[in-house]
Amino acid sequence: MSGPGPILEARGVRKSFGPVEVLHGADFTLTPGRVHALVGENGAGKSTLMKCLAGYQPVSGGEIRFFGEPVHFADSEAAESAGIVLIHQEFNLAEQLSAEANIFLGREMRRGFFLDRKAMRERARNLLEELATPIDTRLEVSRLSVSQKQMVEIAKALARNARVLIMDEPTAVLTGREAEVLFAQIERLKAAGVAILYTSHKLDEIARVADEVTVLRDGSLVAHAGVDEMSPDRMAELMVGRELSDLFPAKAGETAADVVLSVEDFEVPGHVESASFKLRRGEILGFAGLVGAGRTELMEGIMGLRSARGTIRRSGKVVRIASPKEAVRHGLAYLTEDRKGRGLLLKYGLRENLTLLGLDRFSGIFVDEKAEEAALDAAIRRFDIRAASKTMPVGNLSGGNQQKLLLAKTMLVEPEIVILDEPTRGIDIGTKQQIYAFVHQLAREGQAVIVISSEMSEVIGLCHRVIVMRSGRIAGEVSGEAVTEEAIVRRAMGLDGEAREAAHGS
Amino acid sequence: QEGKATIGVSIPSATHGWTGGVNFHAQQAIDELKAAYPDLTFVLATAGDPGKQVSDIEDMMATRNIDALVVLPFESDPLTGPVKRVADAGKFVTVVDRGLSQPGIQDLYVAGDNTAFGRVAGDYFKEKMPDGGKIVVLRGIPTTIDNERVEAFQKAIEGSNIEIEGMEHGDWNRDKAFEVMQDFLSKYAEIDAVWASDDDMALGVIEAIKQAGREGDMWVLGGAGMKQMIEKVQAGDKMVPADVTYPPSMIATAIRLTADRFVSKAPMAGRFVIDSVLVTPENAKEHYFPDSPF
Amino acid sequence: MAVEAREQPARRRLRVDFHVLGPLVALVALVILGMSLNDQFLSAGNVTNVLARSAFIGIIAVGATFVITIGGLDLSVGSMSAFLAGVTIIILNALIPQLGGGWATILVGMLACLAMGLGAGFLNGILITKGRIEAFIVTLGTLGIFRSLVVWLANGGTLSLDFNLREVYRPVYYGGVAGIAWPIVVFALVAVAGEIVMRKTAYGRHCAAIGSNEQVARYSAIHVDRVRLATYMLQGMLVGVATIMYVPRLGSASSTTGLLWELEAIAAVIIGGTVLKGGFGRVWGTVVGVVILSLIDNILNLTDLVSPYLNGAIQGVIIILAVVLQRGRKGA
Amino acid sequence: MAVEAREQPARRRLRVDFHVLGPLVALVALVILGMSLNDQFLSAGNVTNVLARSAFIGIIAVGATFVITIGGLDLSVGSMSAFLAGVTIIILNALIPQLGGGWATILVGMLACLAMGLGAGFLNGILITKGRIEAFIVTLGTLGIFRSLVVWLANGGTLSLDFNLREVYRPVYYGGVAGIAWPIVVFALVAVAGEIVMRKTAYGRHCAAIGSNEQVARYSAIHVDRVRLATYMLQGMLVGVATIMYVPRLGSASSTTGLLWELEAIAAVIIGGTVLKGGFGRVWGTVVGVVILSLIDNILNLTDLVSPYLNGAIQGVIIILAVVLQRGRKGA
Ligand SMILES: Nc1ncnc2c1ncn2[C@@H]1O[C@H](COP(=O)(O)OP(=O)(O)OP(=O)(O)O)[C@@H](O)[C@H]1O
Ligand SMILES: Nc1ncnc2c1ncn2[C@@H]1O[C@H](COP(=O)(O)OP(=O)(O)OP(=O)(O)O)[C@@H](O)[C@H]1O
Ligand SMILES: [Mg+2]
Ligand SMILES: [Mg+2]
Repeated sequence: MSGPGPILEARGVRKSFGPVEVLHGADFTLTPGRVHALVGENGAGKSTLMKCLAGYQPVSGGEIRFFGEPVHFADSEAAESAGIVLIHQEFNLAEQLSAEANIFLGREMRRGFFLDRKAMRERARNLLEELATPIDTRLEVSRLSVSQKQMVEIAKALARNARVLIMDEPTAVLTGREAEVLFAQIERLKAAGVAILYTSHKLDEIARVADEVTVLRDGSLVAHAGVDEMSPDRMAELMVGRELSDLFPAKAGETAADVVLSVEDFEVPGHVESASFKLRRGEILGFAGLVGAGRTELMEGIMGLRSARGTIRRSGKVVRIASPKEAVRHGLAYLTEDRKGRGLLLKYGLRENLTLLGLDRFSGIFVDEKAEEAALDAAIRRFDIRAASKTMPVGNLSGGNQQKLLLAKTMLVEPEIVILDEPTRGIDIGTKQQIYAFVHQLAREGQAVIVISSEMSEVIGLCHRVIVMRSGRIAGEVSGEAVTEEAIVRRAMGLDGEAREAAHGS
Repeated sequence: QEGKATIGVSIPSATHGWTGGVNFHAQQAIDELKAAYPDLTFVLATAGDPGKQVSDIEDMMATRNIDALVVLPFESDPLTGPVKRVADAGKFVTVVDRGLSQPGIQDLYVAGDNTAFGRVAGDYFKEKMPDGGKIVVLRGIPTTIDNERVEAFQKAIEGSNIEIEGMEHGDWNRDKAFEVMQDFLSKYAEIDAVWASDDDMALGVIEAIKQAGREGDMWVLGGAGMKQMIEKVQAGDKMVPADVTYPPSMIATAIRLTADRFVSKAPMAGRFVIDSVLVTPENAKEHYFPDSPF
Repeated sequence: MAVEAREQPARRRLRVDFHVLGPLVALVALVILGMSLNDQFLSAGNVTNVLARSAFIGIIAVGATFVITIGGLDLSVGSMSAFLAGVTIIILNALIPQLGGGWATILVGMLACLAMGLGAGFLNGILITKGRIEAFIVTLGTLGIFRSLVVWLANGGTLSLDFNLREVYRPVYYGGVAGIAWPIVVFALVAVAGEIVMRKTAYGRHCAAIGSNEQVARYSAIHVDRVRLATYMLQGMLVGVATIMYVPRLGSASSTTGLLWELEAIAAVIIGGTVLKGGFGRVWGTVVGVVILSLIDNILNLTDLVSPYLNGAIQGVIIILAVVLQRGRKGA
Repeated sequence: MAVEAREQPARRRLRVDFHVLGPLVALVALVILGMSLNDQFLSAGNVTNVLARSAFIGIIAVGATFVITIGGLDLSVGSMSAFLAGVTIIILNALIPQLGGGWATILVGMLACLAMGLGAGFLNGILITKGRIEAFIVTLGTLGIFRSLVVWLANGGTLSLDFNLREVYRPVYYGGVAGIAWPIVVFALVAVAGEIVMRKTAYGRHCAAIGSNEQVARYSAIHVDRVRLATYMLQGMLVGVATIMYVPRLGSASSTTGLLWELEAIAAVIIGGTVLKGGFGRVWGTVVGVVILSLIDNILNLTDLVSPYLNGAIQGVIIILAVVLQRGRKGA
């Protein structure tokens, strides 16, 4: 089965949305037992190419070949019955259904007329255990965390016994640790002769899992090589079209400025217990921890998005924040980690989304649409948002551009304290650099920034000080030179000796 | 033009048995008159609520150029103003069944008598139960008509030993009446008679009594003169010893009288009261119309 | 439509339990209320009445649970039932000369009723799926159409089943097996089957998936339109079943038959805990909802607490309270 | 509820245009039909009649557009209107001894009507937001409550406005300014204001955001509950405005006042292109929808083409067709 012949190919594939062409004749080959990585900037057309290959979108030109024969998949179902499975960049789960139901959706196991629920539950549990995600398979998906959802998504794909597995940024919402679990699965599938298409903006991952790499820029192929022949730096250069300097700007020294936010004995029932920390002017404070450590919940509690108890001082004065509106009034802004579910109105255009949080800045009696347009233009420039049109539904933006828009939306209220939860999720390396520079600039200008990130390198490279959370409690704090991966992981795990072993990722 | 005329007919739509009968008789009368007098044009509109009925009348005035209006008001009060405007515009107005709230608007009034309907029923109860007894009452849709009937009934049985145990709205609806009667039967161990106040409801009530196996215990008085009920009276059904008429055919009478005004030039005006009479096995034949759907 | 949102997991556990128990708690509360108001309330006769009456709405509401779960709505069920009853009566009367006034005729009539129900559901479904028209509009339209047709067929009056045939047919409503009335038996069967289909079959799961996220369902190789069409047909068929039980009760059909059943059915479904926007359905909840609604009427008739004019208000209050019980005490 | 989803961008362009023009196309088709049936159709008198009587539902439907846009539903508007009309009439009659039978009384009555409308909307809104009960259930409950209360107040009969006062009040419905009847003027003002609020204000934007994705709205610092409450109050107030115009038309209130207005209002909103599941609302579309519904009735009165028994069927067919026109030809 692991013969060398290609199984699925794109030949001169073009794809247009209305008048805009986003793929200009892409060639791409998938071979059984090999992992072919596709990299490119946000909006380069990676997801689009994948959707064309997996039958989700018809091509506008060129052809798809399956075992050398031109094929025309009527829809994703046809592709899937040929063994081609796509894991979407955005979640593709029915939120009200259980994890198990989602995993087998449309491919239920049956015993006669009835569902074989026992077998499915068994299989689902096995799949998720293999993915190191031992959740109750009967839980509604809406109650899972983003990374758990992603694992369910992966389990769903695995359950379909694919011959071709296409993965669109599967690790964007996973920590290094969880990504490792996925990589092990990829190895297993490779050995079983599955052809794999893999994308990620974490280029070191590419080097780790891929056999060959194709670089896409603005809808055109710019390079194809074996993974040994292309270093992550070279990939980045080819993607962005210029040489990249250091990813992280030089850190300024620790500040001793006044405390702008102090949180004492904060409790978010069920998630966070007695958390206390201080944030200074001009500081970038990192929050690290394993998934489920409660970082998101802590911040949401502070923002008035969850019921919580505890004292919050803003520049010394005790404030009560009962709603996000009040938080904004006190100069806080929060960038959610769940851009699709909590961040953006996917059916609305860029303008409406950009100004939704800060709408009162644009409205007296009426909303000043001209001012909104101007703000949008400014945001597009400042955050390098690439959209075919400003009126397109943001659901049609590429994932990274959605993230940039969300960042722009958060910054529009000019907060003095910015809480960024997984700010670079799905962002390409060039833009990441811009965002890091941007965060630094904010700090230099005297704002205070909290960064929650599951990317260890990001926390280490960006932050002056890092607070580590573990099971809803603050497990420790490191600052300055002491901010190292080992130090963080050790605290996150609540272990000492095994810390080194547990350190992966980055 | 001599003899040429357009007559508008506005009636409630067929939402229960009696109005169904009104619809049927109105259409019959119109068909007959159209055949007999080709110069007459009729505009028939049915309305589900007073607002719609006012709209219908407005439309007839604005677009159909009617010379006369025959109206069976859904309710008296809301129709008074609009019908007055028709009369003020010099049209011939016939009001059927329910009087308007202001006197003297209509040229012709073919009146049903809701008070008599209740009174005749009450008198019958008194006559049939000289020693008194326990009865339950099913009312119609809460409206002025229903109020008039029930008040007259209560007044008629005043002073007798007849005791109204329970009274609920059956909305002139067979299904609803069936359910209400089921519950009455659960609630009261002793019921001697039922005033169902409407034949549709009476049919539901009878079914419920049969189901409970208490056919021998009580009798039922309906009202309106529905074919099936008259048949039962005629057949001497023990449960249905009588009925009280409230003939939906009064609409046909009104339409014919109005048409006469145009074809025969007879000075047609005044008040025709369609009496509510008691139907007993003796006179049942006179009130039996086999072709009516009602 | 309002609820959910704010995540408060500590409390959530509790609320979920309430969500499960809620309709039952409301039901028990009503039963206790009924008992305390009238000692006949729990008599076999009354219990049979209440359950048998709720069978029509109940059978229809089981279908409505599926329709609502897929994110649809069917406003036409009441009129559809009236229409089916009307045509079935016409067919039955017409068949007597050929097939005689016995069970043969009735069986053919029943089959015809089911077939027409399926057909009516197919009409709704095809307009919604192929015509791509909102379910609300389609079924509002067919509501008017079916209702009008029955009035027209009855010439404004009532369609009545042949008297002798009715006597044969009567036991289908009034008779029973092992002391349980047929409508109750059929309702129970339909409910159990519905619950099993909803929970144990791929079809049930697909319904929830479509209601939850149509795109996801489509991407998961579910034939969305086919499932949707099947669901409206199922609803139509169940309306047919309900009508088969309804016809022998009074042996007639008129413009008032099935009036506002759609609202009652939807209310029962929502009281039972199914989500109006789709994605989650619970057949047993619907059954409880139907019985709750039926009990409210019954209790109001069994007591003279309030002016009958206010019956509607009491109903309204109890419906709201029944759902409040589901939500659990807010403070808790 | 069915539509959308499936991505076929090439076709979508066209469909979007149809979606915008759709209601207008249906309207024009109806006008042409009307003209061909009766030459009085476009007479000033008839046009005024049609528009003036659509004003009640129209004003209410503007409110319903907002309610549906935030993802809610208000089934109580018809009964609420009956209730408001009833209480307003009682108040007006009661005020005559003090304030006399002139405009002073009427103005106080009008204000009372508005205030009560706000109050009724507040009741719905607070039960939905604070009580966390589905809008469907809450407003189904208050539907029963309001309807019952008016029956009770009227003692089962009709509440009538004092005859002399009615004469003073009459011009509010039958009079006009610059040849345009007051109801039309008020309807136009409400519609224009509604369209502006929906499209140009932060509140309108917030409504759409909440209906589109409540979580996103919450994370965007929108006071979801407050906006929702405000929307139900807006709906209540607009029911008050409609009632103010309605009372002088019929001068009475009874159990049949405003019957099924809720269904008509929702239908108008959906025909106008607002999405039943929320997230997108179009006030001008609603206005077109209301006029379409009003025209259907009018056209049925223009001719004697069909048996009046079938009016409902024709209405149903036209409603479906009007929406089909919106979708555009499927094949195109
Ligand atoms: N349905 C659509 N309609 C219109 N434009 C679209 C649609 N889907 C994608 N696009 C556009 O196509 C371009 C390529 O998008 P795509 O999602 O393929 O990018 P990507 O390479 O996956 O980016 P990212 O790394 O951010 O995920 C973008 O400009 C996007 O806006
Ligand atoms: N076993 C579980 N059952 C139900 N919900 C869970 C479970 N585990 C985690 N969750 C949910 O996951 C969320 C916590 O995970 P989340 O990943 O958001 O935390 P975090 O500390 O912010 O981590 P990160 O930001 O790295 O994802 C909570 O909302 C919690 O309800
Ligand atoms: Mg992408
Ligand atoms: Mg998190």
